[in-house]
Amino acid sequence: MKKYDVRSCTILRKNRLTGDIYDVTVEAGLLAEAARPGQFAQIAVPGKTLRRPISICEIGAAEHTLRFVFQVRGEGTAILAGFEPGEALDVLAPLGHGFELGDTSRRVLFVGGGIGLPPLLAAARTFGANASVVAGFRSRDAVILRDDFEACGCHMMIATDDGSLGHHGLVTELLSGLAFDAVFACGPLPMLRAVSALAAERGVPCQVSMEERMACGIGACLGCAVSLRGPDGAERYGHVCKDGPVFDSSILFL
Amino acid sequence: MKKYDVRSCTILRKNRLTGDIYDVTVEAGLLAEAARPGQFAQIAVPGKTLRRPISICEIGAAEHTLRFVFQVRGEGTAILAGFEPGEALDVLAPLGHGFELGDTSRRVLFVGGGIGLPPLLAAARTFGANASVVAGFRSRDAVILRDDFEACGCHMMIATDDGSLGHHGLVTELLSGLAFDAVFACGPLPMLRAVSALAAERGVPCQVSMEERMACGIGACLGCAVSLRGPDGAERYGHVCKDGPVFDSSILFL
Amino acid sequence: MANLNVSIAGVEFKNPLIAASGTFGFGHEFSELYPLSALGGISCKGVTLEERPGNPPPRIAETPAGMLNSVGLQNPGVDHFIRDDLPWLKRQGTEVIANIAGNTLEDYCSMAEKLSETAVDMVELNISCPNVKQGGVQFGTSCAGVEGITAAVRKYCRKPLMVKLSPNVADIAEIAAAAESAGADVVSLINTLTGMRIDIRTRRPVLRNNTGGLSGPAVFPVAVRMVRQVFRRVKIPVVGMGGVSSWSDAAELMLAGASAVQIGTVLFRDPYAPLKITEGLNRYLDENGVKNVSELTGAMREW
Amino acid sequence: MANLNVSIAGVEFKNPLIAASGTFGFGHEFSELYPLSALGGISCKGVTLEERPGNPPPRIAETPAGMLNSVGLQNPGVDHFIRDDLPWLKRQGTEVIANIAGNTLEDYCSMAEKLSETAVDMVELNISCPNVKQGGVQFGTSCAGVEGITAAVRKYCRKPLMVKLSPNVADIAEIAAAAESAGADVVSLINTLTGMRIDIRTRRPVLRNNTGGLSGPAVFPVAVRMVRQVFRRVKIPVVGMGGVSSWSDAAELMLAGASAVQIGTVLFRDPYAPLKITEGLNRYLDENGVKNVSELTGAMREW
Ligand SMILES: Cc1cc2nc3c(=O)[nH]c(=O)nc-3n(C[C@H](O)[C@H](O)[C@H](O)COP(=O)(O)OP(=O)(O)OC[C@H]3O[C@@H](n4cnc5c(N)ncnc54)[C@H](O)[C@@H]3O)c2cc1C
Ligand SMILES: Cc1cc2nc3c(=O)[nH]c(=O)nc-3n(C[C@H](O)[C@H](O)[C@H](O)COP(=O)(O)OP(=O)(O)OC[C@H]3O[C@@H](n4cnc5c(N)ncnc54)[C@H](O)[C@@H]3O)c2cc1C
Ligand SMILES: Cc1cc2nc3c(=O)[nH]c(=O)nc-3n(C[C@H](O)[C@H](O)[C@H](O)COP(=O)(O)O)c2cc1C
Ligand SMILES: Cc1cc2nc3c(=O)[nH]c(=O)nc-3n(C[C@H](O)[C@H](O)[C@H](O)COP(=O)(O)O)c2cc1C
Ligand code: FES
Ligand code: FES
Repeated sequence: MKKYDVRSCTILRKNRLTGDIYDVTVEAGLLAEAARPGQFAQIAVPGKTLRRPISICEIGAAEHTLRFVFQVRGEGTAILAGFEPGEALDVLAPLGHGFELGDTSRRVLFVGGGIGLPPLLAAARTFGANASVVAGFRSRDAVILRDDFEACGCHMMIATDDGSLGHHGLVTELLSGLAFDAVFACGPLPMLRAVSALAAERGVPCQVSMEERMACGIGACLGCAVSLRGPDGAERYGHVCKDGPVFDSSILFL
Repeated sequence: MKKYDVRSCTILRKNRLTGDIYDVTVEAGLLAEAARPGQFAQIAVPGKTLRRPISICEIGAAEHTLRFVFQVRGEGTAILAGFEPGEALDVLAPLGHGFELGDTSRRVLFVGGGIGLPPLLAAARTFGANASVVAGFRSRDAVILRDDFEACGCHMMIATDDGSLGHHGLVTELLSGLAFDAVFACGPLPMLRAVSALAAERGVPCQVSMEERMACGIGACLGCAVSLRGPDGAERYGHVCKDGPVFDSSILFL
Repeated sequence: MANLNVSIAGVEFKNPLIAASGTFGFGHEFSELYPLSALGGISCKGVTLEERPGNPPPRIAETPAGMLNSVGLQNPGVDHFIRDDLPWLKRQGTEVIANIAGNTLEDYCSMAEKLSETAVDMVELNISCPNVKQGGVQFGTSCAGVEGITAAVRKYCRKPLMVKLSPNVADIAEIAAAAESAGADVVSLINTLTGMRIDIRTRRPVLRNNTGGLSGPAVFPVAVRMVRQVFRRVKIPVVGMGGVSSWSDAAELMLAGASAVQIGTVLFRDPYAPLKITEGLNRYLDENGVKNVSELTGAMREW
Repeated sequence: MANLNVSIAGVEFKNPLIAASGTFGFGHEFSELYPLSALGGISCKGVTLEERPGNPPPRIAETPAGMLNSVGLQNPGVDHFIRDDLPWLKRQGTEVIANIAGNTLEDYCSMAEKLSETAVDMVELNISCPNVKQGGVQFGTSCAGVEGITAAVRKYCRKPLMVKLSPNVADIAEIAAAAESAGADVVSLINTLTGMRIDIRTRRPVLRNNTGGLSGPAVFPVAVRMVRQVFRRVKIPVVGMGGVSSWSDAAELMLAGASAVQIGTVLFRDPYAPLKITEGLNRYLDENGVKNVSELTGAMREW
């Protein structure tokens, strides 16, 4: 198997999770075998020059499936949302550097905000009951993947901005009481900043999944630059599609 | 009713007539009321900058329908062929100057080659049994609209290039024995030339439907120029979309 | 409801949407669809001193997200325009811009003089048409050329004078500055980029004129860049165009520096585009609490 | 099966498909998908004398049928390229073109000298990069600039020298002629057209560098026109690029005058594009009884 490849992937299942978030599972053949938690795919959009980067939410290694959960944000994702089961997506995957899972018997913390949840699910599954998942949403209506994380055995806590479900406020306000040996996070920048600061304070490693605008998705065009702190402390550009999307938060300038 | 307008027209029926020729009937509201034989429509194609000009093949005045019969020639028509009943086409119609039918009790001749047939059907219908229709096709497999013309009561003669149906040879070879007071033609240039020469010889009027690449379709952009012979005999540019698509062959440089 | 009115060189446009020259004829055909008063203004098909036949067909080719045209200034001549088209146009309740092109400097001056006697609201100097052999673009691609013709026409033109710039240049800001210094009241940009397509079956150019002018969404990023460059360089108002096809494109071009926006190619796909764009702009302004559309002009913040 | 081989300035390309500089890195990433020997050649990411960090992100914006990039020549420096990338590349069975860019004339000469000692098959002089403050495009938009730098580099360059031209000029044929007269063996065109997009919510340019280079199908008609203009003006071979995304586009650019075709942006949508285009060209040649692909070069007939 190639490290990554292009494949026409038939859609097996498609659901709308909330107003604008779609859940699509495709038959992905060898791509699914090669995929690891935290990696992503570049999905072609008819009529668009560039593919759209979407994280791999789940890997069905046995059935050779990949699951994508994405939000309609602009024209490209709107077109993708129009695809139906039986039709095929043109997928380039698996791409990038996913989560370093390490010892899965550690107690770990997953922190996700809204559409930042999907990239965490495959990794959380490997930790099962050892994972605490703290998830933040706008409101009760915006909650996604709750059942999925719970089905993995994870301990799930929810915060909503409007208090319509769980804690009324920020996810970060739920973290202080928790004990953990490592953190995995994905979501808005302020959240990542707070989580990474907490991890640093506790002296535990923290991995976060980043986004940047992409062209090639494989490291050839140098489009998706991200500032990284080098071993010498100096700033240099790495690339989200190849060096990431998952980075140790200590080398990021969040 | 406006002279022409844009309308989202739901597809009621769609059939494939031959390998690459499609027959689409749409619900067209007032556009159908305004339409006359020989006029055309500009149909928008998703993802394309320009609309595609397609002749009005039939006008269902009572049911408010328009029928289009078109061949897949490039990307635009291929996309249009993918539309299914229930979906809507974005149609600007009726456009241009159609056939001058005149006295429908005259004996008239319709001459069409292949995809040149559809623009003639609505006009032929008004003449019924007074119309002789001479139609040329590549082969038996390429024959279209035969039943339609016959259902109008027209007297139909067919020629095929390979002799697999009707006369083996050119449509023009079928014309010499026929008597007629006027000619209506649409098809490849050599055919139009021959037909128009014959009409001139017999001293009967000949109207032909022309094609040119279009942008606006309504006469504003001056894109679809065609050389016309002015009353003084001098050459000047007219426009297919406004002055045509139907012209008296005596003013064309064929 | 926000105020969509824009004032450019003393001319009041009721909204910043102007039909681009050559895509709207003299308005008759579109008036079958909606009252022309829906538009801020109309830049008429380019006219020349004498009637012109234009280029032989085919004149139109489609390209990715765009099109080529080589109409080549087919028009009935300036006198015919003044006599037969202008009176009707002036009754439609929209500002009328006469777009003029010539073979020679004298042609331009003579047309400007004639139009100064009429009811046209503004004169647009088309020195950037790529589709004619003589005149047009050769005046428009050097600073000296632009300065010379603008200064000459200025002497004869008692209407607000807008100079339309070609994008087929290395430094459009310098060209705009030349127009400004020679007395232009407004610059408009961009005209079409010169392009070509070839039919690989016949091995002939698709256009009978070989080359044509590229317009439509494909050129929009170039238009935004050039409008910004020119906005930063000159003090006179900039009218932007090139590939605008939605209200957000119009807003984008205004943020870049346009005081008003012309739309052309989008009309072929959607003749109702001006109405939709005006409506969309209105909603955007209201949602963002912007009182006057003119506040958008140049409001982009550079990094 | 037609002969796809093309010979340009003494370099034999097994087919006319060359990966465009900056879109293919140094080949490693694409070699995961197919053997690089499928390509006629690879124009490597532009290198500079010293390592460069490139521009801050965002560096990519999508546009209608195109994209903007402002990567800004992020690269590890020419020495690193020669030491770490070139040996591997040379083993892949394809022609290797070094694309060089500099701040100063001396930079260019020094790189050309270094590369002349290596196994690179050709040097491509990038004097047309719009995304760097110094060097790059300022050399590329005047005849004097192009002539000066080409003549200087020529003295140090013992490899076939290809000069890559910017489309952001009024007369690209004159620029090409300047390169030819100063000793270029080949010209390649087009580099990107400068463009900009603005985020109407933030009122900031989408690209952190404000402007970027436009590439992709949107620019194809401009590329065809410029390749034709240059082909008619110079005697040296022309390598064409700009928006090629299918075999028929490649054929079209060759008919316009290209001896070979570079492809860039299409790779992002379809990394297998070079294979498909080569296959399509092959079929087209066979169907039309053309024995050598090079017979297409310039075979368009003007009207
Ligand atoms: C590694 C990675 C993983 C991602 N995973 C997911 C996911 O699992 N689910 C999900 O809903 N979204 C995910 N995103 C964000 C998603 O890629 C964007 O929402 C999407 O590209 C927007 O495309 P559009 O055409 O709808 O929006 P538009 O704004 O119209 O897109 C215009 C251009 O900008 C790019 N772009 C816009 N927003 C982003 C963004 N946030 N990140 C990168 N490029 C962007 C688009 O790809 C396109 O090239 C991920 C992004 C990255 C980089
Ligand atoms: C007044 C008129 C009536 C027509 N009626 C019919 C009809 O009833 N049935 C039918 O099958 N065809 C008809 N045509 C031809 C039809 O418009 C073209 O086949 C169609 O536009 C091809 O589009 P495409 O995208 O598939 O091809 P492409 O070649 O990809 O099109 C590229 C561009 O060229 C234009 N173009 C290509 N061929 C023609 C052509 N022959 N005439 C005008 N423009 C062309 C396209 O509209 C488009 O702008 C008519 C043309 C005209 C002008
Ligand atoms: C068919 C056509 C004809 C045109 N004729 C003229 C003209 O006569 N005078 C002129 O100044 N510009 C002319 N233009 C250029 C447009 O006014 C405008 O500058 C250009 O098309 C870019 O805008 P757009 O992308 O919105 O069409 C013409 C454009 C098209 C498409
Ligand atoms: C992301 C990106 C990076 C580029 N970097 C370079 C470069 O380093 N040197 C160069 O000469 N051209 C560079 N180019 C320009 C391309 O080589 C090519 O000239 C241009 O993209 C047009 O071709 P295309 O439309 O096929 O992409 C770059 C283009 C892109 C899209
Ligand atoms: S997207 Fe090309 S390097 Fe990351
Ligand atoms: S297509 Fe515009 S005038 Fe005919």
